[in-house]
Amino acid sequence: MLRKLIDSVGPQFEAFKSQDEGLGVTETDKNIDVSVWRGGPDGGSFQRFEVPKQDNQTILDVVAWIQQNDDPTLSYRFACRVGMCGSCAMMVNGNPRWTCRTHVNKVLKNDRLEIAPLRNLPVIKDLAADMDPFFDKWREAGGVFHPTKSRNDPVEEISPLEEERQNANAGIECINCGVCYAACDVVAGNPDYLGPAALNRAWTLLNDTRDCGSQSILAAVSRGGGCHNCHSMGNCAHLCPNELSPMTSIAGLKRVTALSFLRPGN
Amino acid sequence: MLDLKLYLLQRLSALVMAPLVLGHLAVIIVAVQNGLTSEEILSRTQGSFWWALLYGTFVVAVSVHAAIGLRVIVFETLKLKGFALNSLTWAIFLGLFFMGARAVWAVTAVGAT
Amino acid sequence: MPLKADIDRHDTDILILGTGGAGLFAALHAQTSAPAGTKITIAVKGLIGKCGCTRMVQGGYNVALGPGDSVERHFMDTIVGGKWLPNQDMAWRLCEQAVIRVQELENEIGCYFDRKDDGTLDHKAFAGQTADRTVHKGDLTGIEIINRLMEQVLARPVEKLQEHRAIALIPTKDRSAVAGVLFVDMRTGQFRFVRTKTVLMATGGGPTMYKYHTPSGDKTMDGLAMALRIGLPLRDMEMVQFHPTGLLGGEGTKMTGTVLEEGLRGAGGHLLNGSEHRFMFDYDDKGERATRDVVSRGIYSEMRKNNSSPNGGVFISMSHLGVENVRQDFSGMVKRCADCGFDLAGSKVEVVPTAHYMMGGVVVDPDTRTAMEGLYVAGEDAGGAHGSNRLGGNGVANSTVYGGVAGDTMGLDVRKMTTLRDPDEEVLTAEMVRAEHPFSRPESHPQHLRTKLQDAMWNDVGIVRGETGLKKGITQIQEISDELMETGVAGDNLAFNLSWHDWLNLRSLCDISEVIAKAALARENSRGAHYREDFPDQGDLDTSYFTIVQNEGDMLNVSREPVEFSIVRPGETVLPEGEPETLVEAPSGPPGQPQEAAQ
Amino acid sequence: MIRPHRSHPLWLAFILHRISGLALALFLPVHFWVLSLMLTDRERLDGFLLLTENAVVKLAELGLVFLLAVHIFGGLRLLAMEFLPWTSRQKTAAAAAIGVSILISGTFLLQAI
Ligand SMILES: Cc1cc2nc3c(=O)[nH]c(=O)nc-3n(C[C@H](O)[C@H](O)[C@H](O)COP(=O)(O)OP(=O)(O)OC[C@H]3O[C@@H](n4cnc5c(N)ncnc54)[C@H](O)[C@@H]3O)c2cc1C
Ligand code: HEM
Ligand code: SF4
Ligand code: F3S
Ligand code: FES
Repeated sequence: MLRKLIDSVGPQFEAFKSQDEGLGVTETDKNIDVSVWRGGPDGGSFQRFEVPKQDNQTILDVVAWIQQNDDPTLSYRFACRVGMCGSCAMMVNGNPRWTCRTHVNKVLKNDRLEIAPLRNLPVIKDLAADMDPFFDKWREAGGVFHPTKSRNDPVEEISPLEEERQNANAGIECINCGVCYAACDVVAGNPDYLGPAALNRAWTLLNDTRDCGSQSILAAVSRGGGCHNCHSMGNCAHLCPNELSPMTSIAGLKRVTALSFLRPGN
Repeated sequence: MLDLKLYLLQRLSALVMAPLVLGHLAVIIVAVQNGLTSEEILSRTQGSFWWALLYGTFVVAVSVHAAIGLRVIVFETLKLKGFALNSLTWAIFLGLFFMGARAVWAVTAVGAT
Repeated sequence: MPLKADIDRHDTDILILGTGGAGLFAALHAQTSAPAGTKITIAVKGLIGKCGCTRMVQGGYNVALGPGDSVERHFMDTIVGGKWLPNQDMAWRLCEQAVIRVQELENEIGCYFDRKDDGTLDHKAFAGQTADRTVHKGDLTGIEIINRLMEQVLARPVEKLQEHRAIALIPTKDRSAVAGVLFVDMRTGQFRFVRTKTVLMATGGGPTMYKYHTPSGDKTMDGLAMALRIGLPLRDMEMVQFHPTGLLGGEGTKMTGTVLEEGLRGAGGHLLNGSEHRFMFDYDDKGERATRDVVSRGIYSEMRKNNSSPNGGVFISMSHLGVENVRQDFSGMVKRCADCGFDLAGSKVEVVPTAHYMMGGVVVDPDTRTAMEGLYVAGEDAGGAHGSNRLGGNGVANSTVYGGVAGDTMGLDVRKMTTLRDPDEEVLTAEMVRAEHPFSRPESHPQHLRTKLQDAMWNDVGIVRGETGLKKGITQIQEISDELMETGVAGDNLAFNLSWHDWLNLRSLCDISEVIAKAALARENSRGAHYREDFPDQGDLDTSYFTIVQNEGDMLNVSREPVEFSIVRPGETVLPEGEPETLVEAPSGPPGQPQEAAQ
Repeated sequence: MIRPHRSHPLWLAFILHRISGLALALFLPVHFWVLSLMLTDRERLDGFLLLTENAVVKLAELGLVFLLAVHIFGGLRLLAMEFLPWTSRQKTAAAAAIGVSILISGTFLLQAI
C-alpha cells in the first residue's frame, strides 16, 4: 500500500535506485558500466556501454566518450561545459543533474551509472530533451521584465540592502537548466503546473521594484496551473545545482497572492 | 488542480480546524482514560449549544478541506479532470457534510434519550 | 551517396544567426526599427539564449558611468589597450553606445547589475583601465544579461529556429548580395534554405581550435568560415587572446580549459611550477599580478622548460590566504573546482593558459554593414573594435552594442529592399554536397583529428610564435584538413547526429586555423596578443597596419592595410587637458581585492 | 524503495502529510457513522465503544490519532512556511512535527493503558 502510494505520486522513469551521494574512492584502470537511454519521442530502452574510468571525469565526459569512441550516433546536448548555460541536464542514477559539473565519483555506485533524458519533458532523441514546454511555462508565468523607464533614463538607485532586492537576488541566479522541473512530482502529475523554475522567476520579478507587471504576474501564477499546486515537497530546492530554493519563492507567491486576494486594495 | 480560491479555502479550513482538533484530541485523551460509553459522551455534549457549534464548524471545515485535498490527490495520480473532477469534489464534500451533520445532531440534539 | 532531395525552403525578411548578446539584441532592435509586417527570424545552433559565450561572461561589462569616468577615457583605454590597431570609429561607437546599452539593459530589458550599499552602480577596475568601469552581477554577469534578453525575445513574435546550424551564406548569381542562408535542422538532419532580405551573422567567433580553450562547445568558427568562403575579408586574425588561468583537469575532461577567475591572482594567489617554485617574479616585477599576456607567456615558458605539473601546466595555490577566506571570497570558483574534484581553497589546483577570444573578424563598417549587400556582422565575429587586444569587459559591451546597432541598421535597410533575392542554385547545391561529403568516406570519428589540430595550434600558432613554427603549423593544418576530407561519418541517421556536426565543426576550425596561422606569419612584430619570438618589437606605431586575409579563387590572400587614425594619433589623447592619466589608485592590492579580474 | 530524487526530509514530510490526510479522509466517514449510531442504535454504539477496550481496536484508534497529529503538525508547518516569512528552517520544522506527533500519541497511549 505504502509502496503503491509512493509510486502513484507520479509516473517515473524506471530508475536505478541509488541514494548514496558521498564521494567514492577513486580507482583508475577500471571500467564504468553505463546504461544509456536510447530512443525518441515514441519510446526507447537502455543500452549498456563500458567506459574507462579516469581521475577527473564528469557525467558529460562519460557521455561524450561514448559518442566519440563507441557509438557515434548517441545524441545529447551541452554548451558551456561549466555550469552556466543549463543545456546539459540529464537523469543520472535517477536524479536530475547538470552533467557537466557532476563528477563521476559523486554519483557512481558499484561502478554503475544510469543516464536518461531529463524527466517531465518530451524527448527529441536519446539524451536530448525538448525544453520548449519548460520555456513556454516560463513565459506563461509572466517571466519577462515589464519596464517603466527607457534607455535614456539613468540607472535607478536601488540599495542591495532593501528587503525586496534581497528576495529577488536570492532567486535570480537560475540558469534555467530544468533540473528542478524534472525533480518535481507535481509537474509529473499535473502537466499544466508551471513548475518551480518559472514560478521562481515570477517571484524575482514581483520583488523587482522596477517592474510594473505585478498584477499580471499575480494573475498568471494564480491560475489553474499556478503556484498553489506546489506541495512544498522540496525536491526542487534539494536538487537545484545552484542551491536556489524555488520552494521558498513559491511560498512567497502563495503568501502574496493570498494577501492580495484578501485585501484587494493593496 | 488548485487555483487561488480552492487553495485559500483549504488553508482557511485548516486554520479553523487546527484549534478545534487540538481541543478534541485533548478531550479524547481525558475521555478515553475513563473508558468510553455513549452515556458519557452524551452527558457531556447533549443539549449544549456550544458543543453543537464547535462540532458543526468542524464538520463544515473538514468537508471542505478533505474534499479539496482528495481532489488534488485524485487529479495528480488518476488524472481525472474537468466535470468528473468537479463532481467528485462536490460528492466528497456533500457526503462528508451530511454524515458529519448527522453525527453532530446525534450527539448534541436534546431529547434523544 | 545521392544528394538528399528534401531541402526545405523558407522565407523571411530579417534573419539573425546566433543568440548571444549580439543576436538577441539585434532581434529586439530590428523589431522596433523595421516597418510593421516585417518578418524576423532568429536561428541558432543550440537553444535560444543557452549557448554561446555571452552567457559565460563572468567579470562584467565596461561602461563609462563610474565616478569621474568619461566616454573619452574609455575610448583611450580601448585604443591604448588595443596597441593602436583598433578601428577608431568602431571603438568610439562602442564606448559611446555602451552607456545607452547598459541603461537599456537596466531599464528596458530588466537586468540588475550590482549596486553599492548606497544604491549606485558598482564599478570594478579591470587591468588596463584608468577608471572603475566594469559593471557586473556578481561573477555571473552573462547569465543575468542573457536570461533577461532571452525572456524578451521569447515573449515577442520572432520566428525561432532552434538547433539550426548555419552551414553556408548563399549569394545571388552575380555575387553582389546575399540571398539567404543554408541550415541543417539538427534535430532532423534536414537541409533548410532560408531566403532573406538581410542576414546578421552573430555566431561569435571562439578560438576552440586550441588544446586549451574557454568558449562554449557550440562555438567553432562557423561564421568566419562561411564569411571566408563567400569571399569577405577578415582582419586581425592573428590576434587570439589567451587567458592565463584555465582549469587543467587532464585530457579526458571537457572542463579542462574553463576559466578560473583572474581575481584569484589579484587577491594574492601564487603560481607554482612543477618543483613548487613561485616563478612569475622570474619574468616580471609584478609577479602573478602582471598583465594577462605576460602571465600567459610566463606560464607557457615554464611549460616549455618542462617545469610543469603532472598534467603539463602549473599550480595555482591559494591556501596561504587562509582556507576559510578563500572559501568565502571565491565561493563560486571553490564550488566549481570541488564539483570537478579539486580543492581550490585548501590545496593546489593545476592551471594552464587557455584560448579565450578572437579579436579578429569580418571587416565591417561602424553600422555593421559588410562589403556584401544584405549581410551584416556583429559581436565577436566582427573585427576592428579591439585591435590587437581586447580589454576585459569590452567583449560583452561590443556584442550588445553592435547587436543593437545591427538590428537598427537592418530595420532601416530592409525598407529599401522590396523583394527577396534568388540564390545561386549552383552554390546552394555545392554547399549541400560539401556538407554531405563525409557520408561518402569510410566511417571513423574525427575526434582524433580535432586533438591533432588543437595540439598543432597550441604548439606552433599559440602564445609564443616564430617563423619556423608557424610554417610547420601551416603544413600540419593542411595535412589535418586533407585527412579530414578522407574521414567519414555514417549518413544513415542524420537526426541529432553529433558526429556529423563534429565533422562540420572541425571543417570550420581547420579553415580558420589556417587563416590565423597565415596572418600570424604575415605580422612581423609583436603587438598585444600576438607575440613573435623572432620579432619581439612592437614596431612603429605611426605606421601601424592590420592584416587582411581573403579567399580568392580557393587561395588565401594575406595583405596589410594601414590603420587610419581617424580620431587620435599615437602619442596624442582625446582627454581634456589636465585630466589625470588614471583615476585608479596604484594596485597595492589588499587580499580579497581583485585588481585584475578581467575576463 | 524511495526514489533518489525524493530521499530528503522535506519530501518525507510531504508524503507523511499526504498519507495521513488520505487516511483521515477515509476514517472520518467511519467516525461520523459510529457517532450517528447515537440516534438510531444506542445498544450497538455501546457495544462498539466497549470494543475500545480491545487491543486491536485500541491500536487502530491510536494509529488514527497519530495520523491526526502528524497531519496537523505537518499542516501547521506548511501554513507557517507559507504565511510566515521565516522560511529557512523547514527541515527542522519537518523533523519537529514528526517528533511532536509521536509525543502526543505516546501520551495518549500511556493514558489509555
Ligand atoms: C568564459 C568566458 C568569459 C568571458 N568573460 C567576459 C567578461 O567578463 N567580459 C567581457 O566583456 N567579455 C567576456 N567574454 C567574452 C564575451 O563573452 C564575448 O566576447 C561575447 O559575449 C561574444 O558575443 P556574441 O554575441 O558575439 O557571441 P556568443 O555569445 O558566443 O553567441 C554566438 C551564438 O552563435 C551561435 N552559433 C555559432 N555557430 C552557429 C552556426 N553555425 N549556426 C547558428 N548559430 C551559430 C551560438 O550557438 C551562439 O548562440 C568571456 C568569454 C568567455 C568564453
Ligand atoms: C486540523 C488541522 C488540519 C490542518 C492544519 C490541515 C492542513 C492541511 C494542509 C495545509 C494541507 C495542504 C497540503 C498540501 O497542499 O500539500 C492539507 C491537505 C490535506 N488534508 Fe488536512 N489539515 C487538517 C486536518 C485534516 C483532516 C481532519 C483531514 C481529514 C479529513 C484532512 C485531510 C487532508 C487531505 C486529504 C489533504 C490532501 C493532501 C495532499 O494534497 O497531499 N486534513 N491539510
Ligand atoms: S531553479 Fe535551479 S534547478 Fe531550477 S532551473 Fe533554475 S538553476 Fe536549474
Ligand atoms: S519540487 Fe515541486 S512541489 Fe513545490 S517545492 Fe518544489 S515545486
Ligand atoms: S553544459 Fe552548460 S550547464 Fe552543463
